[in-house]
Amino acid sequence: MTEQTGRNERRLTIARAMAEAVAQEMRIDPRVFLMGEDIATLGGVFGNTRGLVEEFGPERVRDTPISETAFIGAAVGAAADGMRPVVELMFVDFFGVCMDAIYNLMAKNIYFSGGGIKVPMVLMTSTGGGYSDAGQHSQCLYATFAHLPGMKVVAPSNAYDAKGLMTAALRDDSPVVYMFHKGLQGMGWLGTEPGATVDVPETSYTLPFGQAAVVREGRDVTIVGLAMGVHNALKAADDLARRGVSAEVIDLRTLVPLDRDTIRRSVAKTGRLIVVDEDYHSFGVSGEIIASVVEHDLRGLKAPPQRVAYPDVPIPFSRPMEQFCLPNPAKIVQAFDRMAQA
Amino acid sequence: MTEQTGRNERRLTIARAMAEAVAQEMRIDPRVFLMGEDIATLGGVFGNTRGLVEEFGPERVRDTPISETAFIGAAVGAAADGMRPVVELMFVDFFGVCMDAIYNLMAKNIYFSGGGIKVPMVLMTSTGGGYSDAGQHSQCLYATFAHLPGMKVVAPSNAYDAKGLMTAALRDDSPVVYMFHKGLQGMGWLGTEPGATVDVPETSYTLPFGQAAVVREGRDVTIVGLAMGVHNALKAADDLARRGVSAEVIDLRTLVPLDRDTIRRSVAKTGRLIVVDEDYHSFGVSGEIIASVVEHDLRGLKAPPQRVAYPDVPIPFSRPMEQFCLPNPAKIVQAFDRMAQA
Amino acid sequence: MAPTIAQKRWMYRHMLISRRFEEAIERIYFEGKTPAFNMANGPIPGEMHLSNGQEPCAVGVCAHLDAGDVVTSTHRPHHVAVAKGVDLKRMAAEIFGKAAGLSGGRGGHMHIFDPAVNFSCSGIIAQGMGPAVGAALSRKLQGKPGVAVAFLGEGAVNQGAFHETLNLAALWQLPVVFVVEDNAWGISVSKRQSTAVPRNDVRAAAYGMPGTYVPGNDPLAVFAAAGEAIERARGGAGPTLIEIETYRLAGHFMGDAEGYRPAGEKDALFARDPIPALRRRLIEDGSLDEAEADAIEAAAQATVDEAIAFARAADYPAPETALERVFA
Amino acid sequence: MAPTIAQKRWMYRHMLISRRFEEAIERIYFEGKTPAFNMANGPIPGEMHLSNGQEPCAVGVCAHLDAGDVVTSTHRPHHVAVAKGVDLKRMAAEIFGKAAGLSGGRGGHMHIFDPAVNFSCSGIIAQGMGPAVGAALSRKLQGKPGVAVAFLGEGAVNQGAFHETLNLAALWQLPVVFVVEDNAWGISVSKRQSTAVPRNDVRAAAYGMPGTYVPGNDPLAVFAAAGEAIERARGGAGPTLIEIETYRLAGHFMGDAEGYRPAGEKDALFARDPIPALRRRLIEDGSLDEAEADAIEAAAQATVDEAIAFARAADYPAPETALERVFA
Ligand SMILES: Cc1ncc(C[n+]2csc(CCOP(=O)(O)OP(=O)(O)O)c2C)c(N)n1
Ligand SMILES: Cc1ncc(C[n+]2csc(CCOP(=O)(O)OP(=O)(O)O)c2C)c(N)n1
Ligand SMILES: [Mg+2]
Ligand SMILES: [Mg+2]
Repeated sequence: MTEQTGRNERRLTIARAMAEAVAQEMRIDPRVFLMGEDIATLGGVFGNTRGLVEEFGPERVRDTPISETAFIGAAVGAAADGMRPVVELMFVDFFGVCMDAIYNLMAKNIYFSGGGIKVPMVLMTSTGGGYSDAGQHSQCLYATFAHLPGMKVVAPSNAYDAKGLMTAALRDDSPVVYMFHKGLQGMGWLGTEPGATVDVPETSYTLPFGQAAVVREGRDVTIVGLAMGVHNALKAADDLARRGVSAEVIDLRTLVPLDRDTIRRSVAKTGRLIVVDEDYHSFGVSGEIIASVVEHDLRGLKAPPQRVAYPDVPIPFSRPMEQFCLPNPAKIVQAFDRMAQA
Repeated sequence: MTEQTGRNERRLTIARAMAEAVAQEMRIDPRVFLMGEDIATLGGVFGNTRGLVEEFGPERVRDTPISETAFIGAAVGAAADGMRPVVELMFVDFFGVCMDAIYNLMAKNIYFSGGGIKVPMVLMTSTGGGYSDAGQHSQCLYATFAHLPGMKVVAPSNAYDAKGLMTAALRDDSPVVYMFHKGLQGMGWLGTEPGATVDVPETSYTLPFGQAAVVREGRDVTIVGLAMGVHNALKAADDLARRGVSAEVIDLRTLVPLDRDTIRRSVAKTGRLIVVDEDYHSFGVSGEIIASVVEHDLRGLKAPPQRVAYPDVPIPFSRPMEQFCLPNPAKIVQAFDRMAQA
Repeated sequence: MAPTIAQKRWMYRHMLISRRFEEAIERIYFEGKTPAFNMANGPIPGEMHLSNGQEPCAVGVCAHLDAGDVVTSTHRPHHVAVAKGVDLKRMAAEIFGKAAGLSGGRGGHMHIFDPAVNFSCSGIIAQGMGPAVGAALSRKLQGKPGVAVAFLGEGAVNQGAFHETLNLAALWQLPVVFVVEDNAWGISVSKRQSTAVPRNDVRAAAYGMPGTYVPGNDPLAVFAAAGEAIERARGGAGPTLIEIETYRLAGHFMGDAEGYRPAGEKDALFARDPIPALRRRLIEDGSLDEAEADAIEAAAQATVDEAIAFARAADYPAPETALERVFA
Repeated sequence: MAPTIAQKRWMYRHMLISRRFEEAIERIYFEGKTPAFNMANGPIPGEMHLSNGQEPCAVGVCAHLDAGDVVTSTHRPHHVAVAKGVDLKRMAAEIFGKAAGLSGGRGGHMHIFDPAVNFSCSGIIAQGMGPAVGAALSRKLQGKPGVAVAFLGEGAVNQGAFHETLNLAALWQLPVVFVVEDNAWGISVSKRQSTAVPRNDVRAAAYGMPGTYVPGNDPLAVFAAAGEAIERARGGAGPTLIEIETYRLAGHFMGDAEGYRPAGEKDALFARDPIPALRRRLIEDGSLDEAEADAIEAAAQATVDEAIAFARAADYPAPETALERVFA
């Protein structure tokens, strides 16, 4: 999945970028090790640990039983004891079997100890649908994690960010939930978004948490998204551009911390806001982004903010139904049109 | 905890009202039975199953092992097989050990079966802090449940609503999460809010889901809350009234379905919105309520909507710290003042 | 406990239906997925977990059940669904995502629900165990006959739900049987890599319930062990844990390169395919002659062909019906 | 394995410190909570779970540990914390919610963290088991000495985390010991009502690990069993499960009316109080004379008095510091 281009570029998939970040950190930091289901021999169901067991061996890259509560809880204990574990929850949909170890243990032990212990660990987990994997294998659940205090929440939209955010996560002394979208992984069998596979420097680098990226500048409307939503937003921006509408696209990159300033600045400029979110509509990301803008300032708004989110229904298997529910560029354009009429 | 007043009133605590609703339904419907920790002999840690095992016996009122995944999962199976189970998750904070059985099983089996099966069950769970029970025993987590599709979510603020919503929940063919706030239960040892103990008719009755109550009418500002938040809102409304400000207070009563119309109508009238929520600030109830209003109509708003929610930190034990974090009437009044300055 | 001739024929027939059904699914699954394999495409999109090789577990157990008994299965449900009598046409339609499917296309292959025969399954490891225990409790509370059977994989045994539900079932002496299909692998992780004991039947002792191990992927041995357990359950004597040695002939899901398998493992498995083995055995013991066996085979194929044709011809659901059936 | 005289004295002293500490807590807890009992009030608000009666479990195990070993405890942590060497002053201050507390008042009595002696606990049933296993893994990976011990109640054994962590620990042969304090009750639910087997040590077989049952709430017997298990763990031979018969002399939490206890149970328990019993025994076997025992007792009381005085005198945290220390 590495393509060498003429201009000395290295186009990497997100899967590769993640694995590279982890490998580079493992080389310089013996405390980093991995636990998860099918992360060793198989290299991760979504390819993001490929090559690691071959290089670092089965002591540091550990296939686990299907015991998420045990190995995530164990990671917290190992982190407090001086290690820097990386654990994988194969699909975020499975959080329900182990959420206590995540939100009540991993996320709270720093606070409960008054800062006496550190919990340097990364929980990687896959999100997203679009390939008919039905309602227990296609969710995003971004807000489910971002709502609960004590964990940083990261969701890259491309391989460059994926590597930088992973390295930053590995060096953080607080727990980081690293949510990668299956449709961006660069695994062909999941129907990959080509825009996620980008040039990635070979050397190690970090991206700061809490800095959203303005991935396209515009004047007439701000479209805020994360992960797959960014690609939908960029496509919608192209469509809008053909109609003479100039859309600014913001990639949140991290939900916790949330870069409200960048969003507010952009909306102050454009006067219009659309939030794109593949997570469920209500009580989630889209509501938070909109509230964050309007509680700050109403005056600049030219139209009611809009959301293009997943409806509040379990994710259906059948392709026509699932595609009906998913955010897409056309829905974003429609949301703009609703605002234009307002 | 039953007080007979002169005018033939029956003032009941929420705990009593819940137990009465369940008992009345159990008398007429042999399919209703209960499972949970300490719900039989002890009558529930929060008193809401008191008297039931004495009347209905240990087959229908079943103390369980500390195995939430097992007994909640079992309830789903029993519900699909024709029973109408009521299960208790003692503190909502414990959801992490059993969320899969709740959100991926209970909440989705109707959909996954295309409506072929029904899942008539009630999951009761206690919420809220204020009595220094620290970060694993004081959370509200309203949005955590309301965000995920397939479950109705109920949170009464007083005994009258508690009984009517419980009876409605027991008769619903879909799963209902019934969230009761410890500080409203009428258990003195939890420091009860007196406003929650109200007159409750003896006969059985239901309240419809998805109908918020305007519990106080006003012209200048709309204060939206649920459970304990309603009482804080009412006290703030009193304070504001003394300053000549007329506040309308809305009790959401159910989060799913959410009565957006009542909120929108009220804000259209008052032009100002404050959301009070004891759940965490970000990606939660307060964002959803604000977004629901502004995405509908911006024009009537006289000031940026405000939220008085729990900050994004684990709940501290120490009283001064916890009280600093909790919503209270003074914070609501301050939120109004911020709007007045806007 | 030995099966009657009718039961043996029933088992053979249902193993065949399941196998032929999955052969059809397998073929059709690749339609639209070549040259580039992309799960999202073709008439059967999404993950596909085949159960071929594991048919003995399904028929050996379900031979003792009727429509009123409750079965919960896993992400690998077809063989059990077939043996439990799930409507094959509507199951096929569901797997194709059609409106005529059991759930109108909302569930797909990991969410097969047929209330008429009390069958359901789930995509979450060990999730079906609670509902099976609850159905058993429901029968006990209602004084209604019927047992519940929860199927799970040997990998699922290490999930917390296993422990909690076995304790609850034993504590309350419920009419439920837990059937572990030990196909040696949980995706790419072997039983030895995941499980601290070589055989899970020993874990029954932790709950004071009987545990049985059935070696050899043998439908008749499964029949005997399951028969005893189900009789116990029906008689009010409480739950049993059964572990069955079985094999999966395919990958974990379709598209799995199976690089984790030791060399030669697959060939050895195919040499022990339980379906030809049962045919030989039934002919040897006089339960069938060649012609009868061929006739069963032909009938199985016809049943499958009909189901597949039904599914192919059925309509897709209207997209907006995705918003329906969230609540009862 | 028999304790030395010094170890016996150590055990006696720490049982006493724990008991006196809790007696003080108990008294102070009711300050501000009469006439109306409201948990929110008084110098020690919130839930309070006392461990009096269970001291043998703590000292018998922790006598084998040093500060570098890791212990995770439960919602009922004081006796174990005392035996593990947690800073008593700062623990008291934490329980009072003071800034000088171990966590600056953020945790309170269910969240005692003392990194200096590798002690932590939690309010969620069986939550500490994962971290203990992880600490053991950490030591193994780092090649650093040290064992981990996870304490849990007999009620907690039925939680899924128990099963998952025991399997993982056994599978990876980690230096960890699981100690079940069987005080017969999980709040109001008896062991018989919650657990399908009378003794949890039999559950060790499900993981191929040794299981031991220690009857009689006897600190010396606990010492022997724990010593063997910890030696095994230190020697790289893997985990052990120990169940200890113990009693809680108090209610589940303070304010518990204990209506679920059979008549006479409490009196019988007090008659078997392990602290006077150990005193008698150590005097009988010549490990102590009366004067020495009295001196230990007085010293324990002084230690406790000092800690309580420290906590009382300490300042409350600035309210707004509630917003700090969410992240490292
Ligand atoms: C809680 C949970 N964790 C992980 C998975 C991912 N997963 C799906 S199937 C599988 C392996 C299951 O192994 P086993 O139980 O032996 O069943 P088999 O696939 O062999 O039939 C895993 C890990 C899941 N679906 N649910
Ligand atoms: C997951 C979870 N479920 C329920 C509770 C509530 N709870 C607190 S203590 C307790 C009883 C625990 O019994 P046991 O493990 O025997 O410990 P003991 O209290 O006897 O020390 C229960 C049910 C909890 N804290 N966490
Ligand atoms: Mg398997
Ligand atoms: Mg106990």
